[in-house]
Amino acid sequence: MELQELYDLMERFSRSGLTELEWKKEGEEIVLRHTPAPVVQAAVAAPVAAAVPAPAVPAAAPKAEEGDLVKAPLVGTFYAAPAPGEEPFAAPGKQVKKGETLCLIEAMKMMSEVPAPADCVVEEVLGRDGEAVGFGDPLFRIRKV
Amino acid sequence: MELQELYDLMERFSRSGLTELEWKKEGEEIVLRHTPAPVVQAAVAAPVAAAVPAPAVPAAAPKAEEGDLVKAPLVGTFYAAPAPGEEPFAAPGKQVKKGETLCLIEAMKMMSEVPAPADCVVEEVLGRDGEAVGFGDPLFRIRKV
Amino acid sequence: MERRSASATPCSGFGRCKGMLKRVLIANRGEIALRIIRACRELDIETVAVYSTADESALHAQLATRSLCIGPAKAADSYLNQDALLSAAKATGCDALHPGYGFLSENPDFADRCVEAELKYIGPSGDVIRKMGSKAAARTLAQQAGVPVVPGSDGPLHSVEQAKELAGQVGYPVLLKASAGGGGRGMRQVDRPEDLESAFQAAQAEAVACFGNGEMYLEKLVLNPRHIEFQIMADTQGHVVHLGERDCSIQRRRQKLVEESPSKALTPQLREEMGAAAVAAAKAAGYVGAGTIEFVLSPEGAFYFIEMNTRIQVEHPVTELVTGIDLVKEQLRVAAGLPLSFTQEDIKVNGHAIECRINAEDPEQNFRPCPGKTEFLHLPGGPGVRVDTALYSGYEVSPFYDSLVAKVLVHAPTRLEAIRRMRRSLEELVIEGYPTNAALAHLIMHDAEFVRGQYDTGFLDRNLDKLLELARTCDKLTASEST
Amino acid sequence: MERRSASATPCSGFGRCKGMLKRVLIANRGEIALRIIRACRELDIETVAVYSTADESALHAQLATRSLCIGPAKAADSYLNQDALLSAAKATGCDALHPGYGFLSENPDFADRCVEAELKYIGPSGDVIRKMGSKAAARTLAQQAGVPVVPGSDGPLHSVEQAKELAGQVGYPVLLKASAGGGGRGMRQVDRPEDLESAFQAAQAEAVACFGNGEMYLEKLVLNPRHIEFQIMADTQGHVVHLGERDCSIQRRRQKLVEESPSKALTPQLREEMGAAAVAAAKAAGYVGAGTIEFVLSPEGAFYFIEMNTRIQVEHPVTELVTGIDLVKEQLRVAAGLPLSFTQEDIKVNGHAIECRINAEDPEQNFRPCPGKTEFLHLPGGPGVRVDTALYSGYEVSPFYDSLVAKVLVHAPTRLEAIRRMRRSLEELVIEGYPTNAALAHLIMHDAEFVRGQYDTGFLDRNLDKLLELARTCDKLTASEST
Repeated sequence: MELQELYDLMERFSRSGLTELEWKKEGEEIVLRHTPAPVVQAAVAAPVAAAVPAPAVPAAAPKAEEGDLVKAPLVGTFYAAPAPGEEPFAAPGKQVKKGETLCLIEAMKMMSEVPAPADCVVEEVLGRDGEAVGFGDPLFRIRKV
Repeated sequence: MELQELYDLMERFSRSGLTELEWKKEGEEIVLRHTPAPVVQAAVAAPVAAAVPAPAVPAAAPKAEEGDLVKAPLVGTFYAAPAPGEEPFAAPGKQVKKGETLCLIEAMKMMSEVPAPADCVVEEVLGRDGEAVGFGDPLFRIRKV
Repeated sequence: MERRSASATPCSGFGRCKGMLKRVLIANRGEIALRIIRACRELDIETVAVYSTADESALHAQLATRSLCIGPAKAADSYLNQDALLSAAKATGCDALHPGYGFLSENPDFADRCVEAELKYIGPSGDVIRKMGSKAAARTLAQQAGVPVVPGSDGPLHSVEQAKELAGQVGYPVLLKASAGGGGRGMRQVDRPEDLESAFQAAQAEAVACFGNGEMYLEKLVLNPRHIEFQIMADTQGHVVHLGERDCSIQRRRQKLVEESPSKALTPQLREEMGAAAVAAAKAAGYVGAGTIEFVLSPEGAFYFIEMNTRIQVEHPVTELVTGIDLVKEQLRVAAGLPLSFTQEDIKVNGHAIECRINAEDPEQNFRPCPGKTEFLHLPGGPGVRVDTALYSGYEVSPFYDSLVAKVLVHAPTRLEAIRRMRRSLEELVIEGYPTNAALAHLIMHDAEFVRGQYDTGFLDRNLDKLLELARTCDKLTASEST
Repeated sequence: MERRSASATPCSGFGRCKGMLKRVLIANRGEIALRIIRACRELDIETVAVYSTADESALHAQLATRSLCIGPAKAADSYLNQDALLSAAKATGCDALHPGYGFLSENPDFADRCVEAELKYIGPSGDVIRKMGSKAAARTLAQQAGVPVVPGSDGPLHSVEQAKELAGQVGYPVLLKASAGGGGRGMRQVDRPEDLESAFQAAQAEAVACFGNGEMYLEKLVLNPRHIEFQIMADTQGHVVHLGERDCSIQRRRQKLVEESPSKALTPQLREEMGAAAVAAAKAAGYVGAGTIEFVLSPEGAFYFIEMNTRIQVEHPVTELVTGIDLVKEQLRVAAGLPLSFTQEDIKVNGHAIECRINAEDPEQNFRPCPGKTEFLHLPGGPGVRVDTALYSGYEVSPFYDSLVAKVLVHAPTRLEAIRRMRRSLEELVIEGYPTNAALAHLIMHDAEFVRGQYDTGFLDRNLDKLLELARTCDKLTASEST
């Protein structure tokens, strides 16, 4: 969940007249409470993380606001251009239309096109040409227009 | 989450009328509370602490308020009476004067007298006759008079 | 000193051995992924770990040379996603793939696809996996190699009538088994002729539902048997060596809980016979890599081939402790085309080893899996103790995968010393945050039958209620002591 | 199978062996207290742990059958307080006392007092400790037993003049040593005759200040020596057995950092000679229990007796790993009057073992001890790894005692495999909350001299700056990678 979504949720929650809301999804956890009443801190499962052993942490690629990132829909090799030596599909600054190809991901000798999710300007290319990307790795930072 | 984002969240939280908010995501953790404790407990890395392995915890004898306890000045064997079969020095309810003997502790075949630290009434005998006491173990609960 | 140095890997202190693999994709998670990473590191082989979105903070993803997310939490979308695994291996330039156990480790098509993708598959060929994966085919193969099999159908059953006739010949009780079955599914015990038909139909329906294959066969049920398995290692040069047995008779609903080696039930002569049979079966299959030949052993000392597991087993460290052989390193050597670093004569069983599997499950609630956050972790240490686990303080045990969280192993000169060492190891073990079966394992280590070594596969079913009652009593005593 | 079972303890699975100790007071703390508790538990001997007020939450106090506070944090008032220890032992009904290492473990008067208090002292008699505690007396005893000693004074020096004359005879450089010295205190190297007088006076003054004893002696300094020690076990029946050597040459200011067995410097013949010499010295001393004979070994292969340590050593697990013998269990057996469970012929050295001592200290600040809270702990595991530690996640390392926090040990078939295993173990080790020397140990495992096994006691002094510089470079690389 992104901050903007959280703000919306808070607002709706305030208006709803509910006194408590807990939401857990894929490692994320949100608890909202209204009255000071029963301070049930049960939900707190978790100071995860922090204390995770150090060696070779899976290179957490730069994380930014969700809405602005295009992420890899599958694991494979990232290609910025249609063929070696050609122009990249989407250099920084380029304006692209929704559905236009941003890059290719090769998996099982098949090329998958990754389309722009909306009309947008490419702000940053995060994938590295010819290198492996994991499922969900950020590939581009974009700004919707 | 960046500080600026946290500030925004705090502001919205204040305005929202909510009394509690918990948000966990990818190792980050935020707790906001309104009335009882207006503490921003951001990014708690919470060292595990407390959770000490369980087996055979050193029988922590009942701990009470420090001023009311007479503790063992040395390690040894606790004797409540001057000799087997005799009356104990200090049974519950007994009033004793400062310096009067409360019990004996045998160490290195020597008997050490443990004196009352003040004029007091013996409320509870915590040492067990003929058994080992450790340094600092509580022997008596007393009430000063 | 420095035993086996002559025949072992010709390595300098720096860099990889000549001819060794360069980069291995580990198509698994949890403690076995860690186990493989450890072997690779010690051979200077690079590792690529894969993880699902639920395993982002898992230890295997952190200890590998490199790690890559391959999909969402559901195993079908990640650890069972063949395309994702192969793409990840190719994109990162791996030259080999280790399947671990479970997941795709006994999937012959996946093994074939690895080879097609020019990845060395660390295990036998798809053909061998396929052959041994069919219980009927494996049985035939064993028979042809002169290895005794349980009296029963020599191929798939054509009809219930055939089953009835055969059952009459071998004598009741009999066992109906699905050819593709496993973990007790598609299997029924039949004690009387009049129960056979309904049992057949139920088992077959289950097999179709679970495995999409209703092929059934029948065998005589060996009463009060031991589950004895032999560890096999085979190389591409045709050498096949067995590394002694493991007694895996302490099971709950066919899930192993305690394994040990050597078995109290085997005489030296029986060990030699069974070992030779295991080697013969593996040779007949054209086996390559680490594998396990499973036998049932009757109280009278008759043994019968049951099946072959064509992968590394959960309990492989039991064998590593008594033989001093690193089985995963050998797997890597064999996959690289190198010969085994030992011969049958080099294998000496030293002392005694026991493994207890620690699962995040609640014995009081019918062993319901209990995922949760590891609030506190303290592992046993000191002499003769080995722990294989992917846990760490703060680690969240995921509800998506297996409930095995740690393997506690001990090694000592004698069986009794090993039992005592296991007791104290389990007493040192602290896992807070969810229930485990550790207390049950601890009580088994105190059970008179177990201590005498006189148990069979029915041990746990017979004694479970008694043991759980004991556990409750211990809990109460501890609780009252600490107040 | 079940090696040594015939000669080993005649135990059933339940209860204590016949004739074994019943309840042992452990007059120590930290990992060695835990080590002793583990051995006792496995022999069904009850344990009484003692702890200072600073150690209330220490692991040894929690894992013992019973534990008792014996005094305030300062060691002099608790772990060195003989009255408190003996009172605790008597009050809890112990029949024996284990001194561990350090603290009172080599105090002959304390050993005598234990016996007077009718406690079996787990170690040699006060007389033997006294004899071996005087370096001059030990030297004389070794000479009489035909064990070579470093050329030098055959008794305490009477004067500086005598020292000068002797130094001229054996040749410079020479070493001046306090008879009661230890840990490098009361010791001076003298390279030239003109430095002798001032060095003598300084060393003597130091010895008087530290040990209350100014008795001095002199010996030839062996250049570039190895520090080789032999493990001895002796019982009350007169059996004396050696369990091979440990090479402890990786030292910083005479503090051992890495130990291994077997030593690369010993040929089988030299090993036999030195082992026989060690046994002869122990026999001459009338030794009982676990002890260590220390030698220096010159690059030419000449060895000289240096001293005997009359207690269990920090690095004893190195020997346990290669011999499979549990030394602490043997100590308990011997103290109970039982014979050793093995003979010299039973001792086989299998493979190779290495220990790295992990200290809470900052190598960048001249190895200043750094107590603190263990914010996060992750210990290495898997095959061939043993960790002896009293740490747990959340444990506060006390400033009052030793900075040793963990001993990481590995065992593998060959030395190179052991080195690689140690590397990966140190890579898995995570201790957060204070600096440690783990990175330094890791770099030593990559050093070419160390990997070749060509090092002497000067290794670390010569290479420390280079290694620390490497550590800083590694840190920088890691930091830049993670951004």
